[in-house]
Amino acid sequence: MKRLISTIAVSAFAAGSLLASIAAKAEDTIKIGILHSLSGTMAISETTLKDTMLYLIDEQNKKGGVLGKKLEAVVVDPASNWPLFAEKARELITKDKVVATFGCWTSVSRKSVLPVFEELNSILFYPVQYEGEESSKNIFYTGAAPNQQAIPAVDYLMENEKVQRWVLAGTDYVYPRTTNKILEAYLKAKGVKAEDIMINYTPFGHSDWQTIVADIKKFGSAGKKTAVVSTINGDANVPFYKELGNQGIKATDIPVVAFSVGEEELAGLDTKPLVGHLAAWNYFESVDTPENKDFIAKWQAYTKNPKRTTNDPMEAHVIGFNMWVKAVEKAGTTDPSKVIDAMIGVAVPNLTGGLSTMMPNHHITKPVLIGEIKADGQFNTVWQTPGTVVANEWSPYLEGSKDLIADWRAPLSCGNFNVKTGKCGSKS
Amino acid sequence: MTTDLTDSILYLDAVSVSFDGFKALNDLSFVVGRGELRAIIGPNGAGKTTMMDVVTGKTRPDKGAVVFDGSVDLTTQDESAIASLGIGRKFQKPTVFDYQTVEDNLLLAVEGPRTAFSSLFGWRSKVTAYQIYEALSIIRLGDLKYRLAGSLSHGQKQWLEIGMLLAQNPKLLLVDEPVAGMTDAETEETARLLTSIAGEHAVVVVEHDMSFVRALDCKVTCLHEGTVLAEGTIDSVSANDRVIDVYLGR
Amino acid sequence: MLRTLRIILGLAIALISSAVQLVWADDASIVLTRLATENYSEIEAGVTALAASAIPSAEAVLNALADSRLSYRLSDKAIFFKDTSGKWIDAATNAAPSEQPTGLKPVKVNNRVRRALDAAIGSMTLLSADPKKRIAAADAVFKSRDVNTLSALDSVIAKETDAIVKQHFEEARAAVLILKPDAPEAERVAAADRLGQRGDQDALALLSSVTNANATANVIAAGSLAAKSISRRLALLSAAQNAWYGLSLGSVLLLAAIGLAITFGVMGIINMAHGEMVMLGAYTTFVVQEIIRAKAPSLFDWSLPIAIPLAFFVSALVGLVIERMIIRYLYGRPLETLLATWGVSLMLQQAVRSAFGANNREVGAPSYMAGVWDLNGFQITYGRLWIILFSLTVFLALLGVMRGTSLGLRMRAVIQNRRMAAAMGIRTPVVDALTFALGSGVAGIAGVALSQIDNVSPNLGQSYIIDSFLVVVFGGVGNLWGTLLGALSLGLANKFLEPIAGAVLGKIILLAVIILFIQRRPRGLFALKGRAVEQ
Amino acid sequence: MIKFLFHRFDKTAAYFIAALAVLGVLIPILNLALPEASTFHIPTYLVSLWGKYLAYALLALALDLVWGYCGILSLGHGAFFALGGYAMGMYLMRQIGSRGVYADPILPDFMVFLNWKELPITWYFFDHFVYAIAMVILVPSLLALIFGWFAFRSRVTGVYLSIITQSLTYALLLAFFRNDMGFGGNNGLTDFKDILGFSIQAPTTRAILFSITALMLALGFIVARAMVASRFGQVLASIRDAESRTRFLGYRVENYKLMVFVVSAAMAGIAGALYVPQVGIINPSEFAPANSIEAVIWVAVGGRGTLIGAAIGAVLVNFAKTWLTGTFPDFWLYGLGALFIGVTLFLPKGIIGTLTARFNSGGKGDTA
Repeated sequence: MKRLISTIAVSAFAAGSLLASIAAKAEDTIKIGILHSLSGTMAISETTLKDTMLYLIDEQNKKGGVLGKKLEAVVVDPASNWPLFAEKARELITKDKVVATFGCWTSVSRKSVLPVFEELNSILFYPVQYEGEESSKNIFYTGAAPNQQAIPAVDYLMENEKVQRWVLAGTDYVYPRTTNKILEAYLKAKGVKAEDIMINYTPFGHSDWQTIVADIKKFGSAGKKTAVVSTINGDANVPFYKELGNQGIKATDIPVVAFSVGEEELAGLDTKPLVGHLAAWNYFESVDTPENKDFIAKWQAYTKNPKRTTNDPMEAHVIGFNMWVKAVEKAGTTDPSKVIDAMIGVAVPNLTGGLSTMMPNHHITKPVLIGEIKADGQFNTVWQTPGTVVANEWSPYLEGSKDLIADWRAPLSCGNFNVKTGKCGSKS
Repeated sequence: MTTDLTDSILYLDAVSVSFDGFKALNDLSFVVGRGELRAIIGPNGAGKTTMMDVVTGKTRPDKGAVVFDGSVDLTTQDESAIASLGIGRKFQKPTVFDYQTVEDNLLLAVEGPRTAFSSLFGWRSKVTAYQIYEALSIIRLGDLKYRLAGSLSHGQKQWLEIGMLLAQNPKLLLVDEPVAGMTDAETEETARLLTSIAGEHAVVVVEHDMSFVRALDCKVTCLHEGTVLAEGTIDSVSANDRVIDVYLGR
Repeated sequence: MLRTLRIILGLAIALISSAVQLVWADDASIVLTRLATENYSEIEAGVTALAASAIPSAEAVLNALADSRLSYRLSDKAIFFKDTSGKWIDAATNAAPSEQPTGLKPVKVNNRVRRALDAAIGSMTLLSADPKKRIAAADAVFKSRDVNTLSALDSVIAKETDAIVKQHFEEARAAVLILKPDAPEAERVAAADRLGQRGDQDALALLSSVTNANATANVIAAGSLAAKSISRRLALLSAAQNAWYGLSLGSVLLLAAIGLAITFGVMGIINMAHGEMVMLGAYTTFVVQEIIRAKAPSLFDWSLPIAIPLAFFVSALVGLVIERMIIRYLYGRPLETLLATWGVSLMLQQAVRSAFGANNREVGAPSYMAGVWDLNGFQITYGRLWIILFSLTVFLALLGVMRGTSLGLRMRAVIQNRRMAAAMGIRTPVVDALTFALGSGVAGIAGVALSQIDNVSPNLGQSYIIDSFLVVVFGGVGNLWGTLLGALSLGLANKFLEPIAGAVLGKIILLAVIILFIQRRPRGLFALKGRAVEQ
Repeated sequence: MIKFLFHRFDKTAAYFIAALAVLGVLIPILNLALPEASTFHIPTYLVSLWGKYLAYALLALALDLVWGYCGILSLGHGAFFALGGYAMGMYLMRQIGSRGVYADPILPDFMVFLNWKELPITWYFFDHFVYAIAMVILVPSLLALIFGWFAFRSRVTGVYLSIITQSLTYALLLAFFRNDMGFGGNNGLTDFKDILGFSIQAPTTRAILFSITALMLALGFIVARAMVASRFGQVLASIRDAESRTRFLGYRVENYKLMVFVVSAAMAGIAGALYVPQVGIINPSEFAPANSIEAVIWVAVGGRGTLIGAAIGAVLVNFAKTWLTGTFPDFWLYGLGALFIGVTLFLPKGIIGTLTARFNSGGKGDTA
């Protein structure tokens, strides 16, 4: 039996090394990694993105693939477990030899994989709006930076709803914290008094909103027009909006503008009580452009579900993927180090009828749309930036980052160049 | 109380215990002298086991005092403290450590340091080895010493537990129905054993088996509804009418 | 700025309309065409104008616009709207058009237009026959504080017989006056008192915006006086309100935990799949609603009553299967039930994910659960009220089953002394299975209620499992009353900590307290005593 | 002392240590010495992966010590693991120094963009490796000591204990999520650069970290083994099987429990400290009760009360997880769930436990 035990130990180890040797055999397809949680808490949001990628790759292959080779998707499940993200990223790059990876939703998952992508010099496309304050050589941020979402939304409320009093409500993690810091600074710069700003943080998946909604109501009835800027994270939104509905807060009294509530989230809600509440995104399913109509039609055909919704992060993946294809064709190779250089300046049409360009800071230009929730769970675009907006990856409203810029073109090629000291922050 | 406290090993004074409403002990008072052998009889629910629970610290009395060795108040101590004061107990249902060998069971019981640290490093000494050998020979389980206690017969478990009691070498032994499930021969053997160890140890035996109690030939206390009904020699007690009514039957 | 513009326009239109009554049709088309645009501020102005005009179709048009039944023809900007029966009406003639209109584009609204609409409809329905409508109208005016309605208000107040309606009218009037600089001082002071009597947040809001910029000393004095009394009242209210929140949170905890009080508390199974039973209940509700939406929308308000028995049945059935297949082999090994049921919960979650997809599902609220019941200031949201009542009902029902029925009797028998019960001819395996099924079923019922306040997603169960265990342990295992008390006291404690410490810290403190409490009373609030409980 | 460590050190244990030694030496060699092309070459990611497995194995070992031998089912051991991890993470964070994106010599990045001005006291001295290591051991032990002292003295046992250990880790989870706590909130600590001056990404560093993990696992095993083989272990078993009886023999049960609980917590802390540099991130989700429950399951799968089983169970389950999440991303949860159910139903003694039982009939019985 003692032998048995040691055999178990050894065989397990042997199997492990087997895992490695699989990677050895050569491939004549181009492999794309898909790193989205299919289980655990984040599956709610990320599963759709996996399907989107499969759809895009399928489409591309119909067009004959890239550089005459077919694309092959490698799907893994990091299971909403942040260390697992890093582990899986490493596995994708070293074992499966993927040339680019599309994935992550939460900031923490991105932070977790970032060192891996930098170490192994591969490419990650990150499709979700986030807090900024980052620019990595190996990551392309196709989601919105705060100034591509939050600040225009606030401007809209100030001008059109004459809002003077602000509630900044968010889930207690880095995206809301940073966004709210930026907004606070911005509002104060606009002459809003401190007592007219209420900041509130709640834990993930917070489900009992009675007290907070009541507080908001109270705060809102001080004789000044009040609005809520919500950076509440996915899961907690449903109970939040349900409580708003329950306590009869109508959009005409206290509008709520959200940055992480899209069609997907609304699909889980009875939206009738929410009509008129707002969301700021760079894309709405309801956008009335031929590109979008075409995309939705194909997407629903692909998923064989005529009711399947689309949302902003999906568009981000569409843009990111098309950019990657273009860059690869431009570079004539899928070798990440070449593609990374080729990416900058690549411009592809987005689904809202404009062009999105990959800027030297590895963020893309986007239009900003403000939409009001309609009874059917869609958004009614009530305002839109005339052109596209360039991302401020380093916010000018934050102490630490106001002097930083990112530019990955030679000769600078630095993600956090300090214009004051004239040094590239991390290699000082 | 007529008996002088200093020469009593155990002294219960007006002890009462009630479990939600039901009075298990009701102003129970009695004294056990040093080295005395005492049998306790009484019908079910008379409070025999509860009395033992109180003495060993398993149950806290609602009122009353329990004095050990003439000075120590047991009601303020917990089980392990009381045990290390020198009170050993054998349970009604034999409880030994089923997943350990007979020898190890005894080893656990042998008197000596009980602290976690000492147990980490100290192992068995010549002395303990001898004590174990002694105990094994008394309870006649020498040739089974490597068997798992769980695999012993009911009677053997009784013996083993008695052995553990001896190994503890306490000043006072509380023995709850020792001969249940023993053959007549074993029963006599047990009676002999208990009488022999009485003297250097005080022994309190709870038993239903009257012939066994008779064999012990010692002072008998009959409990009923949590108080002492009668006390004296076996003959006087079993002659007592009330005892006959509530317990022995006519 | 906009407001004044609106006033001017309104007056202008009013003049025209009153002057030229005969040719209102052409004039109507002028006003109406203003709605035929994409520009919201245009539409907004149009709405006000329409309200001020005497066009017969005006009210109908505005209502149509409010619930987006209004469209315009791109060719000639003619306005059409669907009436409630769904057929097209030409707004200009207020009659069905000769031929079906084509090339229509819906008129969109945004919040500003909605506000204008509320105000307009409000000012138009002040004379409505239905007192409810009149009250609604009054409240609309209270919000909009549209000065133009003042004369209308005066006349209706004079006419109004219904005391409550009258009160609303007067409050509306007060709201208009209090901020009307050119109103006579006496009236404004009176208005301040009126609002003081109304005494709610909105009134306070109005009063607090009375400043020397727009009022005389006396008015300000009256205003601040009224404001003070209101805020005193509100302070009291908030405490009561808090208690209410605590109660409703407690009822949610009770619902989540009550099934566990059976499977864990009574049977001693560490049932990690309990949360998933709740989830199944929620999904059953979803399915029921889907079917109703598709087949019989009229029955929607019945969806929950229909869902409750079904949810019970589904979860109970799943519970039964689990018990028969797994748990029955694990009795007397509680810690191993933990592992097995954990595995079960993983599989159930994944199963639901595969079946319904990973993202949240919509479960709508029936009409009777929406809205607030305002006991002058003390607000009771119907949804929560129902949940509290529901949880108590479930609790009592369960208690009844345990105490009253023969099943309950046998359950208790088996739990207290399995061997004895078996000896007395009780088929213990059957009883075990039924007990577990009962616990699971109750969890399913809880899911129906929770679907009303939380995500219906595969993770629903996970978010309640820990709290549920805490409630049961805190209350005292094996004691239903303990669970009730535990749930309610935790709910209240949580809600009274939240304002002080904040949501997160409050919860942490509570957990610490519970840990310490269990040190003090290792067997929870209601502990069984005596020789019966050993090990 | 040595004598104490190797008392009753039987063949099985020897084999296990040997296997560990082989792993600890072989894997780094296959990784470093052999060229990429070679079929026997082990890529660096597998080295870290196996490093993670062994760290988990140490956690499982710690858990088995309290559960398998003393019947304390802790559903909060993840907390000790995570605390150890955080202590190490804080050291690694301080090592980044001015190489953070904001190039702040003292403050970690997350403090800079939350506009913190100076370092919280909790972070003092963490730039010293020795201090950090001390904390790795002290913090979990201290928590265990305080918690255990309360719990065991007031005789909280069985399920009740499990539940409150669970709430303990849950409370810590919530606490560490709060950004105000100053431990990086939900993002936790990441983007580590180097440890004791060696780049944390370098294959050699990873290989060495792996070997150290193997070594620590071996040491942990020897210590645990010695404890359970001593008279102390015998008393533990007695407590597990008949707690009150043990009391009546005069043993201070609470002290025994406390001692083993603290030792176990320290081991878990060390495991966490080894885990963090190899996975490159520590964040509050390590406190999630689910993680602790999973650890319990590793032990159950391997066989509780066998030490070796716990370690092997941890490796097997995690290996299966890695493999399944990669191969069947949509169905792996079924597999995992089925595994847990299957083990409890058909291998109540776990894999190793069953094997042992097969060989010397009637070995350790269930202790649940």
